[in-house]
Amino acid sequence: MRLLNASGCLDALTAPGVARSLDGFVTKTITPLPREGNAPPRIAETAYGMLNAIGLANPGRERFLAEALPQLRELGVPLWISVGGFVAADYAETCAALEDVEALELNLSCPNVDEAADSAAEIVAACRAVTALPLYAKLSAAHPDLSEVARAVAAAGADGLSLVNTLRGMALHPRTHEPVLARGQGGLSGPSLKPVALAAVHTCYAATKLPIVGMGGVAAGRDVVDLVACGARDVALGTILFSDPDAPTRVRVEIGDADLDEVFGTAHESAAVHA
Amino acid sequence: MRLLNASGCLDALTAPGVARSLDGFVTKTITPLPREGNAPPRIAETAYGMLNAIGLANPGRERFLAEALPQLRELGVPLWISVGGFVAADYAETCAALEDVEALELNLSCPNVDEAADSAAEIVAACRAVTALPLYAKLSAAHPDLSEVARAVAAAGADGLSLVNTLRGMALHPRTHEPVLARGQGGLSGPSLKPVALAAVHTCYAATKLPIVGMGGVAAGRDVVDLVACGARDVALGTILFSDPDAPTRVRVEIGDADLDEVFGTAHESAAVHA
Amino acid sequence: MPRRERRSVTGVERVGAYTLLRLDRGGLEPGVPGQFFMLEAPGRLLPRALSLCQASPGELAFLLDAVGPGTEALCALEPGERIHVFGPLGNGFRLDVERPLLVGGGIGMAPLPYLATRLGRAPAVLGFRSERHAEAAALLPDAEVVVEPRLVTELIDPGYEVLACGPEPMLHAVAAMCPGAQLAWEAPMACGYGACYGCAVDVDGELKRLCVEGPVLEAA
Amino acid sequence: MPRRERRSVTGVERVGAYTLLRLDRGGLEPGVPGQFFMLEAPGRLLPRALSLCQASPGELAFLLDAVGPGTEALCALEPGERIHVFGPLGNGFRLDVERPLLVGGGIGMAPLPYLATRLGRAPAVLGFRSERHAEAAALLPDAEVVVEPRLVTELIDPGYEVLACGPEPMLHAVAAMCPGAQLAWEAPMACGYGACYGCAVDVDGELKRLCVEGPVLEAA
Ligand SMILES: Cc1cc2nc3c(=O)[nH]c(=O)nc-3n(C[C@H](O)[C@H](O)[C@H](O)COP(=O)(O)OP(=O)(O)OC[C@H]3O[C@@H](n4cnc5c(N)ncnc54)[C@H](O)[C@@H]3O)c2cc1C
Ligand SMILES: Cc1cc2nc3c(=O)[nH]c(=O)nc-3n(C[C@H](O)[C@H](O)[C@H](O)COP(=O)(O)OP(=O)(O)OC[C@H]3O[C@@H](n4cnc5c(N)ncnc54)[C@H](O)[C@@H]3O)c2cc1C
Ligand SMILES: Cc1cc2nc3c(=O)[nH]c(=O)nc-3n(C[C@H](O)[C@H](O)[C@H](O)COP(=O)(O)O)c2cc1C
Ligand SMILES: Cc1cc2nc3c(=O)[nH]c(=O)nc-3n(C[C@H](O)[C@H](O)[C@H](O)COP(=O)(O)O)c2cc1C
Ligand code: FES
Ligand code: FES
Repeated sequence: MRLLNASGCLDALTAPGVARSLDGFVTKTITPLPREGNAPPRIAETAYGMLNAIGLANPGRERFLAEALPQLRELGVPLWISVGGFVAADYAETCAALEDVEALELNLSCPNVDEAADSAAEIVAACRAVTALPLYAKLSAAHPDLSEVARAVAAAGADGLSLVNTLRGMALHPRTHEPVLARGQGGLSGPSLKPVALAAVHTCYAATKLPIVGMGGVAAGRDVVDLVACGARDVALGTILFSDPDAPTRVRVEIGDADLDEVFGTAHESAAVHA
Repeated sequence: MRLLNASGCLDALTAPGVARSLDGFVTKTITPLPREGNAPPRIAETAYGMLNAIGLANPGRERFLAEALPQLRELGVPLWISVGGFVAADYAETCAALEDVEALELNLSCPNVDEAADSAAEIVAACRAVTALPLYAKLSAAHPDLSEVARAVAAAGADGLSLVNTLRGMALHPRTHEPVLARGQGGLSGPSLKPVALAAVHTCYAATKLPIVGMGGVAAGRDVVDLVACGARDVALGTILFSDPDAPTRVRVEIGDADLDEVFGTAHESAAVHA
Repeated sequence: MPRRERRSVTGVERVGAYTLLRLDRGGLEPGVPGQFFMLEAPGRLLPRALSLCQASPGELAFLLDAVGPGTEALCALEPGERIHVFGPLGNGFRLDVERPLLVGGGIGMAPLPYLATRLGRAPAVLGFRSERHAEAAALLPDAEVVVEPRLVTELIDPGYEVLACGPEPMLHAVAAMCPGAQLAWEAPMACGYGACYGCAVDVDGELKRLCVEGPVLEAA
Repeated sequence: MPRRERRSVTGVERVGAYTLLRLDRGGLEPGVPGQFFMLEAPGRLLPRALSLCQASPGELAFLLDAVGPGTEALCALEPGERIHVFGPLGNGFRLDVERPLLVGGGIGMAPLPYLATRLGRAPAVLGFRSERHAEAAALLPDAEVVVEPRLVTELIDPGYEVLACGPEPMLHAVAAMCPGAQLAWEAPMACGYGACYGCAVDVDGELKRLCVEGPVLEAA
């Protein structure tokens, strides 16, 4: 089990110590052109989670390749590059420009991308055609038949899956009843997501047997073990890093000497698989 | 604003007092044939919600019409009948057999029904053809483009929407790492769902302007007001009824003299609508 | 009629491996022995089902086995804290029995002290998994007690009409020995009053809601 | 280097309409005035950003305005309770100023007591929205104080180099009056250390992370 950060939940250049406490650093999603992201406020706390509408703020492919990537390489941490875009060619061009990194994670679940199974598979196929690097397809759980999407991206050449991205959510200001986020809706992450993440990993592992990076509401060692039992080979920490930058180290202590190889997939043994 | 129960979260015959504290009683989903439901255990608590895999346990259409419905009528509470099935004809036959009730709620989001927009619209159209009763289409938030589904069922003749049904979730037993539910996965309800419910109501109101019964994690008056601000005309209480059968009365006290007509839709005023 | 009230904790005592939680009774009826109450478990979403163990004019007492987050939260309550209590719920034991014998296994002894009071001192047999657990037998002073590896079923004289509560294997064994026995079952419950259909159990080949049909069912 | 430690509350005092929260310092550095710490808010998912108000060898103190659930939870802490504290974070005030004038509006006075200590008694002007809020000026004894409807900007002599913290409209007014002023801004923050990109603010026409580039920024 490799412990990673969730894309968009850590900047290795401002917090190199946290990045080094992980088994790999996943970048924020890189799009072809620079993006400032959405207007603030773009974060809000909910009762048991948080919302973000960052809007894929990133320096764009050229500046990432020229400036950030060389600095990231110096950290000595295996690099996962999160790739985003709006059409398949956006993704493929970025994938083609990358080499000598641990893996590429295709963010197929950003709010502005059509998430229907076809289109996700199309993007994966376009990227597969231009790179031999491990390709992870990152999916949202917001689909009536997630196993279908998982099978489609597997057939298109994905080497693995990253599950789950945020769910659409909203929070209102108690006095004005206006949305807290300037954009209105945002992505729900944190503890509320955990049962959804377990189900998504469980479904997609049963459907594809691909290696999965599990994430969604992980806050403690126990959550890592649950994801592994559902079929995650690796696990990523997202929202928890905001409140606890020491979480990678703490979570490892909490896992202790639990034998994760033995736990792997146990949630599939007894229950009727629901896929 | 009418305060209802969420389908499957109250039995008016075993708890008539609770049903009478509501502005309408929504039945558990009725299918053509009787269903025992899934094997136990079929409920589990999560950190901020619960999972159920009841499996649409119900006496079936014939027994419902012959036995339960006459008894329910005696309560004097407006009746909403939740209708389920596996193909459009299942739903339409049940709708055709019903008259003299407040509304019909089509459960289009039960785990065994294909939820793609087409099929939901097909079911609504089939029911529309056989009844003049108000038809509410009940949707899950687990869709990459919920506004598309909402528009499709509106075009097919739905008079209103019920939002949201549960999300697929899972919980593991801490010692064995096996699923707590016999069926493996179940539907996530309760507080974790609230931000998702707000976003779904917000999206579907913007897309259709149809009357909406909002639900998902309502526990207090504040939650009712938030749903109304997002575009819900009526609100249903689900999981909260399990821990607090007095919730309808309490929630009304908590709403107090907040002017819900004034609050209605305020979450659409400032923010860029995200649909 | 079941009521739901916010009641104060009046005492929390360790009884062997178990905990006796006392609440001031307020306007709550104790109901029939074998009926249960849903107690708010602080910090948890759902309440927990507990059989009434003792009733006095001023108090209701529950015997708890801390097996998970809900029962742990209840055992950690302190006098003066307040929780919501809803009940009495379900169907309890029929009390019109001529030669009653109370049979309890482990925490299944919980409803028996109140049952004994209402029956007027019936003989009782109790089985526990350790000496420490067996200390709870003090709540039912005249009971005969065995500790594993001996099983409580060894003490049952089939000439009696059995009223039993305990772990599933014990109840199945009692049912096999004593047709007509009244058995108090358990199932995971979200609501306790028929609303959730979570507590389904097989009753005569059909899945029924234990909180509505039971928790006390007659052995076939 | 910022550290994250679990520290004990040593005191919680009302100061007018605000609350001064004292924590034992442990291994935490106080940092530069204007830097901030992320404090765990009990029961909330995300920590809250607070400027250091006072530092002593044994304590760090924060001045709080209870405006929502997080700050309310922090103000409700009791001595002996422990919370995680992470910092110091961000960029504070430059201290190499010749004629400093400290300007605070409301809770924006929070970083000024520590700033004054580090500068060695600079003149200060404070504005508050009520007499009760103005009682907090006791933490900065030599300051000149105005209460609304008078505004603190009336007291600013543009001959000074201004170091200011306060509500946005005040900071904009100060920026317009005093180019080159050092202004401590606020933005909703999830992490405080550059990880979430939530704290974006417009800096010279570009959205930048306030926790990395600020919170103290020079007025253009
Ligand atoms: C009518 C009725 C009356 C009752 N009366 C009493 C009473 O008087 N006193 C009393 O102490 N209890 C009583 N109970 C039981 C009590 O309600 C439960 O013990 C309690 O709800 C457990 O909640 P929890 O959060 O503490 O534990 P939970 O987390 O709900 O777990 C309960 C136990 O089940 C185990 N478990 C759960 N899922 C699995 C699985 N998949 N595989 C293996 N093990 C699993 C857990 O480890 C734990 O030991 C009664 C129950 C009913 C239905
Ligand atoms: C660098 C920095 C330093 C700070 N230093 C201090 C300090 O020393 N002392 C201090 O008290 N605070 C300080 N703050 C502010 C403090 O962090 C916030 O007040 C705190 O995070 C609020 O959290 P909360 O949960 O209490 O309130 P929240 O619920 O987060 O709300 C905060 C306020 O904003 C209002 N609000 C939120 N959204 C809207 C909306 N859409 N429309 C209208 N109003 C809205 C709320 O009503 C409330 O008044 C600092 C902030 C930063 C960034
Ligand atoms: C502030 C924030 C920014 C995020 N940015 C991205 C992103 O750029 N690309 C991406 O694939 N996921 C992004 N995510 C989603 C996370 O990678 C992760 O899938 C999600 O937060 C669930 O994990 P968690 O509950 O542990 O946070 C972001 C999440 C948050 C909270
Ligand atoms: C135990 C249980 C059973 C349910 N059964 C049904 C059902 O039969 N039909 C249906 O449309 N929704 C059913 N639901 C979903 C609820 O009606 C509701 O949409 C959902 O629980 C979200 O609301 P809540 O968070 O307030 O519970 C059920 C939910 C629960 C918890
Ligand atoms: S516990 Fe809810 S129906 Fe029995
Ligand atoms: S608060 Fe997270 S990046 Fe600034």
